[in-house]
Amino acid sequence: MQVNEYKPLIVAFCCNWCSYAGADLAGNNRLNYPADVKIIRVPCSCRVNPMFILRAFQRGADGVIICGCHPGDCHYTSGNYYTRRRMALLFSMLDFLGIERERTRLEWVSAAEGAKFAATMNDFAETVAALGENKRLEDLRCKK
Amino acid sequence: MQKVNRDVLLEKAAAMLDAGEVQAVLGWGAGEFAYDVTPRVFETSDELRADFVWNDFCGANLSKYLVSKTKKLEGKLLVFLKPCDTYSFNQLLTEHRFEREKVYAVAVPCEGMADVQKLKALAGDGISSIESTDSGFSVTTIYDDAPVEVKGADVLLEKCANCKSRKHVAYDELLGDEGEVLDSNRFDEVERIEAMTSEERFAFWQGELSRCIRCNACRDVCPACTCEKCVFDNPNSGAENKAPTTSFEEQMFHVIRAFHVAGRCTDCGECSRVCPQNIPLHLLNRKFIKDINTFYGEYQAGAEEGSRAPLVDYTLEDLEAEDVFKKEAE
Amino acid sequence: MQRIGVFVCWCGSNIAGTVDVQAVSEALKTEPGVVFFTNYQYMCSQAGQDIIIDAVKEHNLTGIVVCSCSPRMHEATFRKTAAAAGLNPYMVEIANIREQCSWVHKDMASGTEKAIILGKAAIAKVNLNAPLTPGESPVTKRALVIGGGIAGIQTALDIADAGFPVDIVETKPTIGGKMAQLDKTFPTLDCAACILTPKMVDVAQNDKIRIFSYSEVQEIKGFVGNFDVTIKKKARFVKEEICTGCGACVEKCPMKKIPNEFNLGMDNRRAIYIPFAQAVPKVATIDPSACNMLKNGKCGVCSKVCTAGAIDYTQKDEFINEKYGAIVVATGFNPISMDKFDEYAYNQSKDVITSLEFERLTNAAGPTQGKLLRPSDLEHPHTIVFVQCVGSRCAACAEKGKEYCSKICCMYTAKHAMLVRDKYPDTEVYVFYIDVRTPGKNFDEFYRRAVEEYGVKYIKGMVGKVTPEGNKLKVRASDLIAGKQLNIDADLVVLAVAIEPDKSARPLATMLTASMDTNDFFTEAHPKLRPVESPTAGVFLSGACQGPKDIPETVSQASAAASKVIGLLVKDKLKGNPCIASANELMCNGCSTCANVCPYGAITYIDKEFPMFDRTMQTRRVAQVNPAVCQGCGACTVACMSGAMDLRGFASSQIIAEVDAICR
Amino acid sequence: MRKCSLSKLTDLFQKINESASLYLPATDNAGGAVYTKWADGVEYLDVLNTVRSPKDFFFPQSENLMEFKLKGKNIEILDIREESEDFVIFGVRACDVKSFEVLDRVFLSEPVDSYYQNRRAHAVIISMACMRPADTCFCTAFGIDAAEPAGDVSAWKTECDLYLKANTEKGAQLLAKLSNLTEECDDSEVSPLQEKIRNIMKKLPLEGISLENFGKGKTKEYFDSPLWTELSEACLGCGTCTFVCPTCQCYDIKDFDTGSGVIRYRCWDSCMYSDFTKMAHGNSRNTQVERFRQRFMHKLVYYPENNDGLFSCVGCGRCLSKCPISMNIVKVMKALGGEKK
Repeated sequence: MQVNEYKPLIVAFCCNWCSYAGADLAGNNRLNYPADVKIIRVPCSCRVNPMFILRAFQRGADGVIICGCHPGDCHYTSGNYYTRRRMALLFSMLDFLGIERERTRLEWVSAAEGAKFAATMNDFAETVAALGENKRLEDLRCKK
Repeated sequence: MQKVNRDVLLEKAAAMLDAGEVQAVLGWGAGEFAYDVTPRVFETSDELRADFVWNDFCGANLSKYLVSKTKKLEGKLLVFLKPCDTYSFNQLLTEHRFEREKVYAVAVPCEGMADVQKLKALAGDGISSIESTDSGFSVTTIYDDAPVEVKGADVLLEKCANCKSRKHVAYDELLGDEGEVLDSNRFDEVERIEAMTSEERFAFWQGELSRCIRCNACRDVCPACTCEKCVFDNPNSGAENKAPTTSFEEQMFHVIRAFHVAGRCTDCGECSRVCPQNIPLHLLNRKFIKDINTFYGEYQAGAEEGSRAPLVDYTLEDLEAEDVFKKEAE
Repeated sequence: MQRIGVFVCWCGSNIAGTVDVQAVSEALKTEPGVVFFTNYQYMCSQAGQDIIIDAVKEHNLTGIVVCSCSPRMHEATFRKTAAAAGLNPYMVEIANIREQCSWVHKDMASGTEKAIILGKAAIAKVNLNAPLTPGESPVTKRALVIGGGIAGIQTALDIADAGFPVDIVETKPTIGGKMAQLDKTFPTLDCAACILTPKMVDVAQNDKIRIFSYSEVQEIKGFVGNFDVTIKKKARFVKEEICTGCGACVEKCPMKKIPNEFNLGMDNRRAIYIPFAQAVPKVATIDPSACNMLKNGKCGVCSKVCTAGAIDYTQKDEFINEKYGAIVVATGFNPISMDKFDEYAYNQSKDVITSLEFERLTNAAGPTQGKLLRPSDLEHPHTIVFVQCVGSRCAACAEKGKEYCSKICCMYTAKHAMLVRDKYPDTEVYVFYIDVRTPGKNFDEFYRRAVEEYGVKYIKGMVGKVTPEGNKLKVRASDLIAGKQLNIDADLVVLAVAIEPDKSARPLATMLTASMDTNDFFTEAHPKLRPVESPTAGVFLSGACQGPKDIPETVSQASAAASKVIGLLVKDKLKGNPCIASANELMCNGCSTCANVCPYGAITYIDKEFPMFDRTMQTRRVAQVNPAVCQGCGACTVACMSGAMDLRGFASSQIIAEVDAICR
Repeated sequence: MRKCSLSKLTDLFQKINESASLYLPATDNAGGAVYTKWADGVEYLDVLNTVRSPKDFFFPQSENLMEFKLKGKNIEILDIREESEDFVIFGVRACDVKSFEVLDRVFLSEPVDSYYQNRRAHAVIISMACMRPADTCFCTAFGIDAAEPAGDVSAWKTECDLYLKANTEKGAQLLAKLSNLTEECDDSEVSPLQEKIRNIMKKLPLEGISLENFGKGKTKEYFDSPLWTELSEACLGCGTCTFVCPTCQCYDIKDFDTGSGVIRYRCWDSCMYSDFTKMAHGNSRNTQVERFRQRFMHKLVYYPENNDGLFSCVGCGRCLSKCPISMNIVKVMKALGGEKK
């Protein structure tokens, strides 16, 4: 095993009702994904403020993924619809500023989709790892 | 250049002040030079006659002042609004930022406002007088005896060069003729940047944003930024920051500010007009406007009072975030 | 600064197998605020919980971090533990090091490293936790049911049976709704009136139930447990409490040519009328648009013949204010308008009728006393064509029809066809359909009987055009299976018209701040798990206002809604979820952005005075979150530009602290 | 006095840059000028004002003061100060040179600001006389002679030559290094130039500004003036004037949590900001009128009161051209009676 292998840091915001439960199910089924993925539980994907996402990048995250209930399944009826608009616009803006578009992602993962959760995290971690370290949205003061 | 004369505005305001129909008038006041016009509240017709200005340098959008000024008055405040200002006026009303009944809005047609910097670049420094002519300006400097003729079209403010509308969308009274919503090329520059590679875009914005000195002029002049307390001034917000300490802080400030006004920004262009570092901040706002139009259908903030901003709305069939770039590619 | 205890669970080998629990607890002990740390085999066991309780007492802990399984598993357990130790239950945070760590990562090194980071994030969050107490609000023990059809009736009866007073508001002069207009019901073919009218009588006789017929809901304020409702009781010009329903006035009324709504205009009623014999309340109503006395003061016959003296031409609309703890919406449905469907010649020929009109035609109390006669010439029809999916499943014709399936048409058309063949075996009956949908108990059997026993001719295909010609209706249709065009000379064409929510639903939804879908059906709080609740707390859905339904489904949903209402009304006080939004008034702009995204209508605005630095007072519009209504999704917190709106339990500062800890 | 042909300007810069980093006004690619580290290809831009003043060299917008490292529950304090390298600033206008004097009074009085002192000690300033002053210039009012700029070395530029005159020991040492590229000439060679500049200054529109009514002892006269309300009416409360000002020297000290420690840094602050000097009890000046008054009273009354009559404005005119609403010190001075009789 290589010692200095680059490990991306990935922050995953998961809504309590679907995606967090989906992540739990992935656990129940012992489905592997990289330990680089760290989950933060939020009540609904619509709780995720763009400021949190930028904050994660500032502090050294290499990728940020937001997971919520599938459209139509939001525990709060409409939260994920707002998330969808907010993130579509935010991601487009980050791309406009020249930030790699692959560093951010929005996925719908239901409580029954443990396999999808694991697959999504594997894919995202791989994508981010291929990009390498986040340089464009980093804050040098936070480098170790 | 302006079709409606200063005296028309002056007499309107003076008459209403004298008749007690309004308590004060929010307009533009004379400065040291022709070009350094300052927004001002006039309380008597004498003050108006002495200092009221309506010329080609009245770029300032007065609508934001209504938030604070109407609260200080018992009676009505007369405000002069250019077409683009009326959009901000509506947006502020939609967000309940002032009471409509405390304002008497007088709409003034606008032929575009001049950018002093552009004017100086063409006419030179040391300006001693500026005369408006039919086609532009006749500028005299202390260095030349003969005045320099400058075409008005060459020195328009960016927001006027890409004017979106000459139509007033809200007023109590209109002076002069009503204009129309225009087909502008305001998204051209956004498209030019979109066409760049990711690396080029990053370099472009690093170059622009690195000039930022965080004077907050863009925010403080913005009619959509009327927060009682801005997140960037609030130590508890997690975003507070006073200086562009690192390039991240520059990005953070401008992305979040643009996001906060997304769907609410009327594209009045004040941010870019006041930026002491000439950062094209309006491009960030226009990027959001363009995306909103592309993703969710045409929407012009402020065009209609009470309209629902796209970020507080949704449809079941909305574009998925992952399809954003496919849509843009179309 | 908090005094935090960290408790790392082994979960037997579930966690300890892949995570070095000793290393985790050692690593976390130097985190800010941590004053106690330990690890144990099963934190959730009584012995494990005792460790926590003892530690809280011994070390004066103010916050607890349990590194264990998912909070979805044991958060509630450890909150109770905290409470048992005398701590606020919301001072507990869980680091999920089982489902999201030990079970998904194979090697000890990375599992341990990640568990430490997750622990740090939980510590960072709990450092910012504040004790939370669920808000309490009283419950008015009375329910309001809007709509007096079978849905409303069933809901009201069930609630009343549980001992709570219920008011029914019905716009028509009588309760009964659509079911009262039906003849027989599928799949049992029992007579609608025979099963409905006893229930209507039950309602009338139940002393817990008040009926506001010929009334509308005017205004709704308040929130779950505390709705404040204004009901407009329209003037019916008859004193309800005096009228005996004898009908003498109706008989003598000279205005005879008023289209009878109950029979869908297929016969006439008088200006003073009782909709049908079993109406509840059985009192007369004067139609002010038809009554001569009310229009020009000439007549007064009804007043003269009324021995009880119930007629009152001066009656005015009356407004009643009442408080309710829960509101049930049961506004039902209507067939859509046929105005835009020229191809079926509905407006050209009296003999093209809707299925609901057909119900009246076959009903013994209907315009033909139950004899099946053509409306145009009162002749017995020999060839009848039933057309299904008229305006339903009509993706291409959204501007006139509906995209959805109206669900009930297949079954009632089978019923109609069967009844015709049963009573009039000489009649030829065609049914044109796209698909026949018969999911339901005994439904498919019922349909097959229509085909197999009664010889109804089912043809897969759509009717293209109906053309009245002489006393016949030329029906041009396609038979998709045979692959040919059909031309049928019909005597009667019956359209299974799509149904849509009642028009009163949309304004009502606005008053209730309840959400609707694009078809104006009320949305459920959750399509699977909370199908009879609206997302707006305290508002429940009964019957077809939520989506097309047949009678058995409607009744079961009505009872389900009633049970939810009862569950609410038995409580003396409502305890809310304490993890809700709240607005910092000093930073609030009053811009309404948050209210725009709130799915529950939990946010209202007040004008509030604030002292200014120049010693004046300034009035500003500020948001107020109703703690009884807010569900804590957090949509408002992101919509709010100034950050005035925050979410307790998931505060921005807490989430940022977690982000920071993870990215450290 | 030394003189150098403009054709040899690049060589001159090259030479200076050999011994110390050279900074000079160059294009900011946005219509303005910014002090840029010279390298081959960087062209000197002879504009009147850079957008940001050269105060940045000594008092940058933000700078780290010290760091704290967290080791377990222990905190370690790190002194991160480093000795500055020598550097040369070329093309500083007379007004901006004067601004250093204003800053020095603040930062070099006891207790001395070691961060500022360190950089100040390592800088050599080459000033530049103003050939084309603008309508916004009013340095004369502060006794500044645009024709005779101060600094370690004074410079004058004509169509073909650059004249250099050392004013200090540091300046002389620098000029000595450049002797191969320059030739000796008489001071009188720049006299016609100076004459011309002084004549232009008299023609400027703001020539009439007078300081007679300001300075020491004027607090009571102006503090309660009703004019402040009117003058500050349109002020947005942004920091543009303070941040482009060469003499504004207020700063805030803040801590940044890096995740593994804390960086204590200071950054420019503006008395126009609502959270300026916020303390535990709140703010000392709660309304924009008070904040606005503070800025101008400080420049025109308080500072001279405490600094032997030296004003804390040098008439560079940056705030005149940059204020979003065109309110500025000249308008304030005129309103308060600051015009020559």
